[in-house]
Amino acid sequence: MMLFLFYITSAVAVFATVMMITRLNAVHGLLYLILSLLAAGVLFFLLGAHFAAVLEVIIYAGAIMVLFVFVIMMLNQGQKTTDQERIWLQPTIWIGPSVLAVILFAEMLIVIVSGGNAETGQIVDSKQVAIALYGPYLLAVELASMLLLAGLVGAYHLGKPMLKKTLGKRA
Amino acid sequence: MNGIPLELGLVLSAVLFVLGLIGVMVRRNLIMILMSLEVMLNATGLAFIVAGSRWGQADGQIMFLLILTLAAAEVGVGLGLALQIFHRFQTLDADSVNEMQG
Amino acid sequence: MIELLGWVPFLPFLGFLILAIAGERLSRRLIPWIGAGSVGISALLTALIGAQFLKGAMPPYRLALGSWMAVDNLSVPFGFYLDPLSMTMLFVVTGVGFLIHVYSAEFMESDPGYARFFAYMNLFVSAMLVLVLADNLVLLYLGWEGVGLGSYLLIGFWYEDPNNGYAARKAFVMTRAGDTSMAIGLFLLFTQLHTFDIQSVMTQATNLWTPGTVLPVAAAALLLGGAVGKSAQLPLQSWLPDAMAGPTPVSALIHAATMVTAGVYLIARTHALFMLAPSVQFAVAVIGAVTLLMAGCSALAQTDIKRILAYSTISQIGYMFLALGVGAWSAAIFHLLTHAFFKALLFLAAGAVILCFHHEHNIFRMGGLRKSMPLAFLSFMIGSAALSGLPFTSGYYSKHEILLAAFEVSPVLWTAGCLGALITGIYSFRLVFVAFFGPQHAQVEKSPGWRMSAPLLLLCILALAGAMLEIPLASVFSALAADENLHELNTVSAITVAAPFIGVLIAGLFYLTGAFSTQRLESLVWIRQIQRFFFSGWGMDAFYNILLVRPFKTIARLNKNDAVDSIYSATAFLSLMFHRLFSSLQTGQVRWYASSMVLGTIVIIAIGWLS
Amino acid sequence: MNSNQFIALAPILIIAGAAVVTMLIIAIRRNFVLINCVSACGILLSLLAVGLIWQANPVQATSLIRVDGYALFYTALLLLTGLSVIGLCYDYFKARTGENEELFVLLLTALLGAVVLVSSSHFASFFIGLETLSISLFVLISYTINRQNSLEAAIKYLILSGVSSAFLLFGMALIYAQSGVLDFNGIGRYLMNQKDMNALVLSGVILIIAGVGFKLSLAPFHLWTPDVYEGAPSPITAFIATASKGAVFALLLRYFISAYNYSYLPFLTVLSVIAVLSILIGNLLALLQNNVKRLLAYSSIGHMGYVLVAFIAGGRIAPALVVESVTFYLVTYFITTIGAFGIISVLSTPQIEADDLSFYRGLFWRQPWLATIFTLMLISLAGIPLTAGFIGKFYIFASGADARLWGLLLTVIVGSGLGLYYYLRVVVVMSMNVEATAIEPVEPVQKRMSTTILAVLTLLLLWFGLYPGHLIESILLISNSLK
Amino acid sequence: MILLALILVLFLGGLAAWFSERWNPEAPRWVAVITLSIESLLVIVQYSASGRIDYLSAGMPQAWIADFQGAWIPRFGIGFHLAADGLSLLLIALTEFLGFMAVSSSWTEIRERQGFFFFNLLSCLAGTIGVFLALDLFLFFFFWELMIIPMYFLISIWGHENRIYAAIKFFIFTQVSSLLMLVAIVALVLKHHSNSGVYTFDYFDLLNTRLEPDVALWLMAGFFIAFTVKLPAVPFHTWLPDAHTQAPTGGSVILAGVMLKTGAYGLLRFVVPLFPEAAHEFAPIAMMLGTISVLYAAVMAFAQSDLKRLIAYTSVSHMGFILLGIFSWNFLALQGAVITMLAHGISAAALFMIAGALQERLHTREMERMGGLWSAIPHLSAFTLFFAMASLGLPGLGNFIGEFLVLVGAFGVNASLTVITALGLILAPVYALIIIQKAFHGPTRQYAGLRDFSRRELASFGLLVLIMVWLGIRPQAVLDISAPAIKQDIQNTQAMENG
Repeated sequence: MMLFLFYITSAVAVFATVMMITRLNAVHGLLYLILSLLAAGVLFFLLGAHFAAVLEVIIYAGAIMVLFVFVIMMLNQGQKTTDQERIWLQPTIWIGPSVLAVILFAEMLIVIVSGGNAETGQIVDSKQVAIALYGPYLLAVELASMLLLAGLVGAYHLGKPMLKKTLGKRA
Repeated sequence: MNGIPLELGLVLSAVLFVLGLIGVMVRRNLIMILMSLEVMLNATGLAFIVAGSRWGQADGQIMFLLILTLAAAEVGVGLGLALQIFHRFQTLDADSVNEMQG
Repeated sequence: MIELLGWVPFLPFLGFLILAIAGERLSRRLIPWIGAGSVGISALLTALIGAQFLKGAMPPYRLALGSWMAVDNLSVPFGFYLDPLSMTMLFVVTGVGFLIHVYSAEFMESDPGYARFFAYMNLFVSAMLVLVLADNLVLLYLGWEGVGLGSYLLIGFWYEDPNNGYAARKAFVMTRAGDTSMAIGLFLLFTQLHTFDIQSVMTQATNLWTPGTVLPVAAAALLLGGAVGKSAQLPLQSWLPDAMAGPTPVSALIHAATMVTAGVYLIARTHALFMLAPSVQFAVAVIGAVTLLMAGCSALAQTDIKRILAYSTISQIGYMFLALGVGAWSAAIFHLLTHAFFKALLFLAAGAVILCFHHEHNIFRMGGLRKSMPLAFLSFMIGSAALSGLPFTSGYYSKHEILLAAFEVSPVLWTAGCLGALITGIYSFRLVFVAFFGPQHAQVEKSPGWRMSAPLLLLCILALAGAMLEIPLASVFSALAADENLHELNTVSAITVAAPFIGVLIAGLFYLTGAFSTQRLESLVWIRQIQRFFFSGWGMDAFYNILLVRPFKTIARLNKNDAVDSIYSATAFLSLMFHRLFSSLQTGQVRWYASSMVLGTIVIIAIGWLS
Repeated sequence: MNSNQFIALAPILIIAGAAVVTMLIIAIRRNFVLINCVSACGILLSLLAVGLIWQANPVQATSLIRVDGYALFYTALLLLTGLSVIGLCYDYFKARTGENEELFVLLLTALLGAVVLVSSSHFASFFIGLETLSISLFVLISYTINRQNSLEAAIKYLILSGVSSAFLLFGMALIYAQSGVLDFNGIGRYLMNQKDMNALVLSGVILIIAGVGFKLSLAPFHLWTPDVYEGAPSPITAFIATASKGAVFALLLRYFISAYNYSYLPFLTVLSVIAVLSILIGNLLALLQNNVKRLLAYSSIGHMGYVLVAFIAGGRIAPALVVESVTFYLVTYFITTIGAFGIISVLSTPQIEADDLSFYRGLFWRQPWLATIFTLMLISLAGIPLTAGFIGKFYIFASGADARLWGLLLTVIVGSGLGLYYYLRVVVVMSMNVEATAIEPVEPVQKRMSTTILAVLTLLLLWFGLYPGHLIESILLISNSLK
Repeated sequence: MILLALILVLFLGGLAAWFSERWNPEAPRWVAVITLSIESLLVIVQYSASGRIDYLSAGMPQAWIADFQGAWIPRFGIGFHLAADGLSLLLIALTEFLGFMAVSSSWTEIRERQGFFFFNLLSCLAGTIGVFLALDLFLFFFFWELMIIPMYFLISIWGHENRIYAAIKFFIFTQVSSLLMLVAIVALVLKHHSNSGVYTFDYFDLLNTRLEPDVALWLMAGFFIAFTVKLPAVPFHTWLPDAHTQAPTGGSVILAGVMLKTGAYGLLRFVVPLFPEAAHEFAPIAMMLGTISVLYAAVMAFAQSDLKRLIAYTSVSHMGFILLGIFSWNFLALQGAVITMLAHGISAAALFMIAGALQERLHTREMERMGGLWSAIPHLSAFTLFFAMASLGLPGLGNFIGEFLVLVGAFGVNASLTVITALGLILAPVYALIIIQKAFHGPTRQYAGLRDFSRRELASFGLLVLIMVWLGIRPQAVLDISAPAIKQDIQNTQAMENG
């Protein structure tokens, strides 16, 4: 049963991701990305990582994607960008990267398959995670906060002069 | 034990990872590139979750958490940069942001 | 007196130093006094030493002047060795040298490089004396190279004409080729015998080596190489005719009387070695015989007065080699002595003619000088007679001795010698008849002064009576004195005496009386070709040009920019190519950068797997 | 968490605190000089803490952080680097418009990331430290947002860094999936008990190498380097070239030694290939480069290749010599790189970045001291005696020869030969004659801070070059602290 | 202490010269002269004190005259060990003397940035003297590298039209080759370490390192390449014509006169003593390289039209003799090599000074554009003739002694190669006389503002001539100084090969 669910969800995730990277319209892509992330959330749940599944949905699919939405909206140029994307995404342009990616994937596949058999699915509940988080990983949490601080300050700095300078003028 | 083999989970994350990679390599729109990056990071998160699930340890989830943090910060900064670039270069085309070369 | 031997070479050197440093700033009156004076005092000293030396029992005298270098078992002193052989040479060098210096004092008077000339001459004399006196082979080599330098400097004395410089270089390089062979011989001797002292080398070689084995043959052959180079014998003879580019006194001193005989001296000096290598000694004889014929023929075809004399010099040294080759050591030295007198005389007389006759070298533009230049005529008559070996001249005695000795060894050699004598007669009197008889083409500008005349006269006397000078060389070549007891063979002797007369007769018939016409002869194609062949010195120059000079120059020119460097240039070029290649990968496009990372990852995973 | 651990963590905590405090002060009062002082004081305090616990025993603060001599030495090195960069930033940014105070917060967070990196003994701290550093760097690179190059550099760095992080993480995940542990010692134990080579771990480590290779700008992951170096403000370039790379390298070494990775020969093969490529490509790319910053970027690729040679030697020789060699080389590399970019930063004005080679024409005769310092730095990079760079190169040769890596050493020699060419090109340009009128120097801005730092760096350079005994002794103290 | 002073005085003098420029633009050259005078005083003191044993620390072998030991980098057993024996003393004296010549020839030639010029000149000399004195391999390498930096500046700043190419080429050649040597040094030390457990770079300790034959061969190759590049021998010589041609006269003098000798010195001091068996095995190849150098460079010299280039190739040719001599490794040949070093130092320096003087006067080095100079500048011409003769190995002058001894010595070892090398004696006049022919002979031409030697130049050249003649007539004085050192070297290697 679980395995069946896993296959279905995986298929959704892969499909959504493929769609996402091929969309001409950024918003469409974003929606597929959210779908992919949600599928990932389900997978997490299936794998017994309930806490992570929740975070995936709330933070990843929720908060972070909203940022994208904002930016896409701010820069929205409508049909123009879609046309542009159509030109950019000539079929031939896919060949090289895909070949590379397929080779890399093949390598990973060999590695993973040769790794031997093991089962997953032990449930690690939020409590366990919390204990680890505030026990051995305390410093990591603190550091993560510093990471976010850096990101915050950075985003602030990058965001602010935009308002001051006149738009549309190349320096 | 719910019967999902480790390999399958890892292969799935590898697939997602590679798809994200294709996105980074193919897309010219900076926003799309950033989104593809997210896919890659998410794929690695999945890998950690799968591994953690195998060992029944919280470490996998914690690594996922940290990745999440990174993703958030990176998106924040990345989008900020994308905005700046759009205003300087009047485009989000990654290929035309290539004044420096050689 | 004999203790002062060291001063003999040193005085000319002192003269050289003074003249070289003070140069043309000296008053022109003083210059010849220093130049000729130093040699004069040397000559005087030599005479005194000679008197003392010849009076006694003539034990070899050694003078040690200190050490030159001493490394390990190699020790080379500055040491002089005086025995009858070197004594003879001393007489020639200082005596004839002095006369020529005096002659030059007038001959070169109007030249701007007056002091330079005397400096070079003094340097040469000094080096020649060192060569002659050296008691070891390295010091001999010093003198040997020193005379080469002197010769180079003097041939190129009139440096404004590039041809002179070319001739000078040719002389230096060709003799250097011989010198190198000699140097290798020195190395061989030292490596085998551990000494450079000439006398020790000879005794040791005699004691240690079996005659005819490889070592003595190699050593003798290598030394012969040196001798051949310096003495302008086959195959290194072609520099000498060109060396006539120098002022005439130089030709007289260096390229007739002294330096070119150094090879003869060397072989005589190391005769013990050659006796250990009979094959080489025979080669000496053959070289001498061939050279004397060849040079004689060449002389027949020349028109330049000095070149005729140059070829005759080569030919006469051929006689000396012939003598050495047949073991007639004393005869060789005797001929060296007489040759020095009459050849110097001829050259100086030629110089007088040239100087007084519009600097003209071509004998066919002269003619009838008999009357206008009686002294020169006299000199030429005596000189040519001696050169041809007409009886009662000095040349007669020496040449006669050689030819008889040659007959002892091989009649073929003797035949060659006689033929040579005949040719000598022809070309020397051809010169005399053409230049001094017949109609006079132009007026003589001036007549030589006393400084030129006196040496000429003195040399006339010596050329006639030089044979009277008794050289007691027996003690030097004691080991073989027995061989020189020549039997008088009447027929042979007669032919030997007759040969030059026939030559003179032929010359007279062609050039004096006109009984035979040269024009008729020349109308024959093959004669003309032969004449051209002879004129070019048997094509040796062309031969060397094609075989050595031109390939060398071509290689040098082609490789001017150093082929080896192209290895490095190629490396640099390759680096730059790679630079361009990699630079072109730096496109500035982020997607390509990402792809390259993926590519790199793929590759390193593969490498990790494969290894 | 006991007090012992707290004390051991003091340097890290102080830096983190300093970042927060600086940010708070900015919120209260924007004053460039003040912020400068505060951040510098923070670093100094942290240094002081390092000095106090220098002699203490190694402390394992949770499984994430291990504070030992090795960590402390590199912490001190990074802090000093940070201090110099702050000094350079002071002069570089004081004349520029815009709010420049956040720069120091970001510098401190970057420094924090780097310091965590060098003391981390766990993938989590490895990753988080690396990302703290990277996130800060994205912004630092783009800090001069009115320069297009800055933005371009930052976005390139961000995207590629993201990709590399993904590789890194995927590698970690593979290792974790196989071994079930995330701390280095645990992995080491796991590997020691494994009989055969493990494909998953092998690939995982290689992916980590790929990820780290990007940060170290090793070929073939080097393509970003010149663009980022060129685009970033010079003092920040100095920081990227030194602190970021040095910290990552220190971490990699710690990882390889602690996690018993040297026993996997394929890694050494992979690393050897990378080293050869880095040395050759880096040096070849620099040959005709006319932009000094790009030139130094390419040269840094080569230099990382050189250190990698000493690193690889660890497969054959005792780790102590490897640590010693790598550390010495990195110290000299830090000094020279900061010095070189310091020169560029001193010469730069708000209007123009002094990175074109033509800018250096005749510098010898215009500003002899700066030119001399630059020459010394370049000579040191080229590894010529009199300077510390030579001793560093000597160390590479020593460890390489000890491990009998003749092929790699030959590559080092070839690389040095190529390197000489472009270093000398710069020197040549500086010693060229120029017409006095050709370049009318802009009114020179007083840059006392930077010049002082440059002078100190030069003295250090000569000191370590002529009398390296002291430095070697202090490195010897730490060379055995890795287990 | 004097040994240390020998290096320091020059370096400090260089600094003083640099700074004195601010005070007076003419001052540096006087400072240089004063420095060199002090230096020569030191050399004389050292030489006259060489009989006294108390300059020597305990344990030094006999042939050594003085030494100085200090700690440096104890971690690897690197010490600051300077020591002098007859050989180094001779070369130092040569360096010192040519220093004067270099200053003299730069007197009017260098007009710009004199301070920095003389700083570089003097520090280059300091480095060279360091090379001749250092007996710690690390220290040796240190100085070895150090001396090329100032030389690089001398060429690249004050050189002629193509100076940058030449300077960089010079630097890269020497640097790359010396890195090979560094690898060899390090490997040797490590080998010694693994044998004995002690890190040491000291020459005397390393002398007795036991090595497997193939290892020894490789290590020797590292040293050998570094030294033959510097020497230089074919095929590593191509940097030299460029460097010499482009260098200012003073630089050429130092380069040709002294720096090339460091290569020879290294071969003599390090390669053979450290790896006697390997060197013995390798000798035929090395000697062959020497032979090829002699002949090839002679042909190359003949082909040149640029006077300095020609002289540069003659240097390569002469250095071939040294290579031949050193690898013959017998007393005669080694002594010959030593004399050749000194004599070539003098003759090449003099020829370069002449080329420099001509360039200063005519602004060209092309011999095609000269000709007939003899009448215009007889003194200069006569000196050229003299040194051309010295260069072609005229007996009575120094070069002859050297070449002669080398060939005599080599003949016993390898007769056939020696005979081939001797052909160089034929080629020598070919190239040496071409100078005279092209530049000085020929019809007199008018040259504007051409002046003959000044008094300063006359004095310099007079001195050079005197020394050349002295070397040629009384080489014994020099031979005696170097003899103990060489004898000891030979004994050592023989002892090692036997034991």
